Amino acid sequence: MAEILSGNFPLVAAIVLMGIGLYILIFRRNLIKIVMGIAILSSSVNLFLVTLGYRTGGIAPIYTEAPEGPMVLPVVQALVLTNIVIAVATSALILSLVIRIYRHTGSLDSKKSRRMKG
Amino acid sequence: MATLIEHSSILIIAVPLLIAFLTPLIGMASKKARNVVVISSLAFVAFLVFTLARDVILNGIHIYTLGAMSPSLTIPEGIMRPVRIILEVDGVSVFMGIVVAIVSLVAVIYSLSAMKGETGQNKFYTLLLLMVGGTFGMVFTGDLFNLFVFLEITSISGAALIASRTRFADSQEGGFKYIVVSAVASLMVLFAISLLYAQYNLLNIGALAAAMQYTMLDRIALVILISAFAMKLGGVPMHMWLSDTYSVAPASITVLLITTSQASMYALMRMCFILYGVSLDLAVVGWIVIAIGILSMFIGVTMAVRQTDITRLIAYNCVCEAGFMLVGLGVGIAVLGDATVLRTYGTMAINGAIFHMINHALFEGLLFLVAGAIFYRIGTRDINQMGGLGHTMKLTAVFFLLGALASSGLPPFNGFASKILIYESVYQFNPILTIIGILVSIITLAVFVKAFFSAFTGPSLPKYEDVKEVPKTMIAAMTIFAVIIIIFGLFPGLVVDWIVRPATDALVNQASYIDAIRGAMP
Amino acid sequence: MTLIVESGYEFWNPIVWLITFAVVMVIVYFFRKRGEEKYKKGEEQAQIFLCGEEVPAAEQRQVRGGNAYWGFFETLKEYYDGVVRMHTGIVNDYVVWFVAVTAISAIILLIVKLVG
Amino acid sequence: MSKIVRTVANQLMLFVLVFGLYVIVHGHVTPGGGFQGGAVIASGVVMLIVAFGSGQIKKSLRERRLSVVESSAALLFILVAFIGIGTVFFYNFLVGSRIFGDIPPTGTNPGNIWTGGVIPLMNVAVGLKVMAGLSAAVLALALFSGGEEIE
Repeated sequence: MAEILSGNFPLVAAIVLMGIGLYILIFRRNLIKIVMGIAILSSSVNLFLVTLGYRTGGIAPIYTEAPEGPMVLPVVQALVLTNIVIAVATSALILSLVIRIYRHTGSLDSKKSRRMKG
Repeated sequence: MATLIEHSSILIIAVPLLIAFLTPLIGMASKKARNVVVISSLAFVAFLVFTLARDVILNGIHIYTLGAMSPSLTIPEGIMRPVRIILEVDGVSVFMGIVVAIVSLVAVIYSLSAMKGETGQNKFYTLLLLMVGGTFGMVFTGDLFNLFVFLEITSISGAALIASRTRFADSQEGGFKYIVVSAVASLMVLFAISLLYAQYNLLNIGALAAAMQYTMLDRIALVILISAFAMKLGGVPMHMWLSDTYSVAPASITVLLITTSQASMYALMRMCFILYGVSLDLAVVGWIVIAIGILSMFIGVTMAVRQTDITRLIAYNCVCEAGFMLVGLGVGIAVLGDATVLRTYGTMAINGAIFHMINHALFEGLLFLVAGAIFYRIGTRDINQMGGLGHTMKLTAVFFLLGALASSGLPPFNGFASKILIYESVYQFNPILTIIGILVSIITLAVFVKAFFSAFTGPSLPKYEDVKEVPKTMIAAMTIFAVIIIIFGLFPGLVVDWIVRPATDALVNQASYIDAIRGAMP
Repeated sequence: MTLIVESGYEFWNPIVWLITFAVVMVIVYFFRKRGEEKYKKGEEQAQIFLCGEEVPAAEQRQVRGGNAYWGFFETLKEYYDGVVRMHTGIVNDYVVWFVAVTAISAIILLIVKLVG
Repeated sequence: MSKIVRTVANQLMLFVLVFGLYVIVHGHVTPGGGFQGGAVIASGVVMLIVAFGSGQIKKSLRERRLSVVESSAALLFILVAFIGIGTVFFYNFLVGSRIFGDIPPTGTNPGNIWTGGVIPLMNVAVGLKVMAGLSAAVLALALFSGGEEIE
C-alpha cells in the first residue's frame, strides 16, 4: 500500500485537489471562492498532466548545454503551459464579472446576488 | 483555386482570428471601414466553407498539418505517431462549418444596428470574431487538445460578449454563470483527455480511435466527456445555465451561442461515434444519451410554457429542441453495432438529428433575433408588458410566426421535415419515445401561441403607439434566416442529400476517419 | 426523386403538401364567397359590442401572456412545484447537477462492466 | 505607499523589465518564452500599481495605447503564421535565411540565440501581447475595485 502510494503520490494529490476544487464549487457560495475553486480545479488537472509526462531518468528537452541522456517528449508540458495561459484569462474575466456583479447587487453571495431563477 | 481549397481548412479558422485583431486598429480610424472589413471577411469565410464543403463531399476527408509538410516530421526522427496539430475535415465538420458560416454572417449583419448605441464596439467585434474562429476550430480540428483550446476560446469570448452590456445586472450574472459552467466543463474535458493520453500517449482523434482498448480509464473518460459536452449543449439536468445565459445576451450573441452549443453537440458525436466507435457499450451509452434527450425535451418544454420573459421562453425551447437531437443521436449510438438495423432506421435517426441541428440554428436564431428586435424597440422582455405590437411591427410579427411554426414542427416548414425523420426512425426503435416527442411538439406550439398572441396581437397599446419597425439591417438579417427556413422547408430532400447524408456517412464510418490519418503518415 | 425525404417506410414531400393546401384553400374561399356580403368597413358593425356596456381602454382589454394556460398549470401543480424548485438559479447547484450526472453515468457503466 | 517603497519600486522596475525581455528573447533556447516574460513584466506593472496607486499609473499607461500594442502584437503573430502559407500555415520559413536562420546541430549545443526561425519573432509578439494585455487587465481590475469606471 505504502509503495503504491509513494509511486503515485502526485496522482493522488491531483485527485485530492480536484476534490477540493469541486467541494469549493459546490458548497461555497462566495463568488470569489468560486473563482478560487476553478483555479484549484485547473491546477489539479495541470498537476495530473505534468505527472503523466514524468519519465524516470529522462531529462528536460532543452538542448542548450544539456547533459547526455534520453530526453522526454514535452507534449504534456506544452499542454500545461497552454492551460495555465487559459486559466489566467479565465480568472481575469471572472474576477471582472464578479466586481460588476458586486456593483450591481451589492452582494458576493451567489444566492443573494442572483436575479434569475425558475 | 486548388491551392485555396488545399489551405481553406486553416484559412477558415485563421481569417476570423486575423481580422479579430485588425478590427480595433481599423475601428480607431473609421467605424464604417471596420464594419465593412468584418462583414466582408466573414463573407469570404462563408465562401471558403462552401467550396471546402463541396470538395470534401466529392473527394473525401481533408487533412491539414500545421507547421510541416507531414504529420510525423520530427527531429529527432523516428516518432511514428502524429505529434503536430492536425486539422481533419470530414462530412460532419463541413456540415457544422456551414451552420457556423451562415449564422455568424447573419449575427454580424444584425449587430450593425442593434449594437450601434453600445460602448466598446471595437472590442465587441474582436470578441465576436474570436468566437466565430473558435467555433470553426472546434469543428475542424482533429486533435483532442486543440478541441479543448478552441472550446475555451469560445467560452471566454462568449462570456465576455454576454456581459458586454454592462449596464444590465442580469447580463453580468449570465456571463458569470456561463464562464463558471464552461470552465468546469472544459477542465473536466481536459481531465478526460489526460486520462486518454496517460494510456496511449496520443492526442490525435483518429490515432486514438485506432488504438482504443476501452479499459476502465477509458470508460471514466467517456463518462466525463459525455456529461461535460452535454452540459455545454444544455442537456437536462445541466441546462439551467442556458436559460440564464441566452435570455440576457445581446440577440446577435445568443445566435452565436446556439452554434457553440451545436459545436459541443458535434464534439459529443465525434467522441461517441469516431473516438470510441463500436468498442463502447453501445446500448448503455445510447440509452444514457436518450435519457438526457427525453428529459431535455420534456422539462425544457414544460418550463418554457411557464415563462413570462420572451427570450427565456425561447431559451427553454432551445433545451427542448436539443433533446430531439440527443434522442436521434442516442438511437444512432444504440444501434451502431448492428449493420442491418443501422441501415433500416439507425442512419435515418442520425440523419434526422443532424438535419435538425441546422434547422434548430435557423429557426431558434430567427426567434431570438425577433425577441431582440422587440427588446430593441420597447426595452422590455416581459410578455406581460407587451401587446398589440403586430400593428406597427408587421414584418417582425411575420418572422416570429415563421420561426414559431418551424420550431413546433408544423408542415411545410423545415422543423417538420427533420422531426418526421426522427419520429419515424425512433418509432421503430421504441414507440414511446416518438409519442413523447409528438406530445412535446404540441406543447411547443402552445408555448409559441402564448408568446405570439400576447406580444403581437390584441389592441394596440397607447404606450407603444409610436413604436416603429426595426432598422433595415436587422430586418435583412432576419430575412436571411426566414428565406433559408422556407427553402429548407420546401426542398428538404435536396438538403438531406447534399449535406446531411455525407455527414451521417462520415459519422458511422469510423474506419475511413482512421484510414485518412493513417494515409497521411509516411 | 431528390425532393422527397424518405424515412424508411414513409415519405414527406412538401410540394405535394402545398398543392393539397392550395386546393383546400380554393375550396374554403369558394365557401367563404357564398356568405353574407353586407359587411362594410368603418361602420358601426365593425365596433366592439359588449352588451351595451362601455368598452374598456386598450390596457384593460389586452389579455396578458402571464394569464395564459391557467388551468394547465393548476392541473400540473405538483409537477411544477418540484421542477421550479429544481431551477434554483444558484451557480453552485449547476455544478452539483454536473457532478451528479457524471457519477450516475459512471456507476451505470461500472455495473454494466461487472455484470457483462 | 511611502516614499521608500516608491523609490525602490521605481528602481526595481528597470531590472524587472530587463529580466522580462531576457526571458522573452531567449524563449527558444532556454526555459521561458513570450507568455512567461510578458507575465514577468506585467507583474512589474502590478508592483508599480501597488506602490503608486492605480490613478497615477493610469495617467502614464493609457488604455488606448495598451490596446493598440496588444492588437498589433497579436496581428504580428498571426501574420508571421500567415506568411508560411506558401507551404503550410505556421511553416518556419526563416530557417536558413539571414534572420534567426542558423541551423543548430542536433543534440547538446551551447545555445546559439540566432536560431529558431519564426519562433523568436512569435515569442516577441506573444510577449508584447501578454505584457500589454495583462497590464491592461490588472489596471482595469485595480481601477474597477477602486470605484472608477473604465471604457
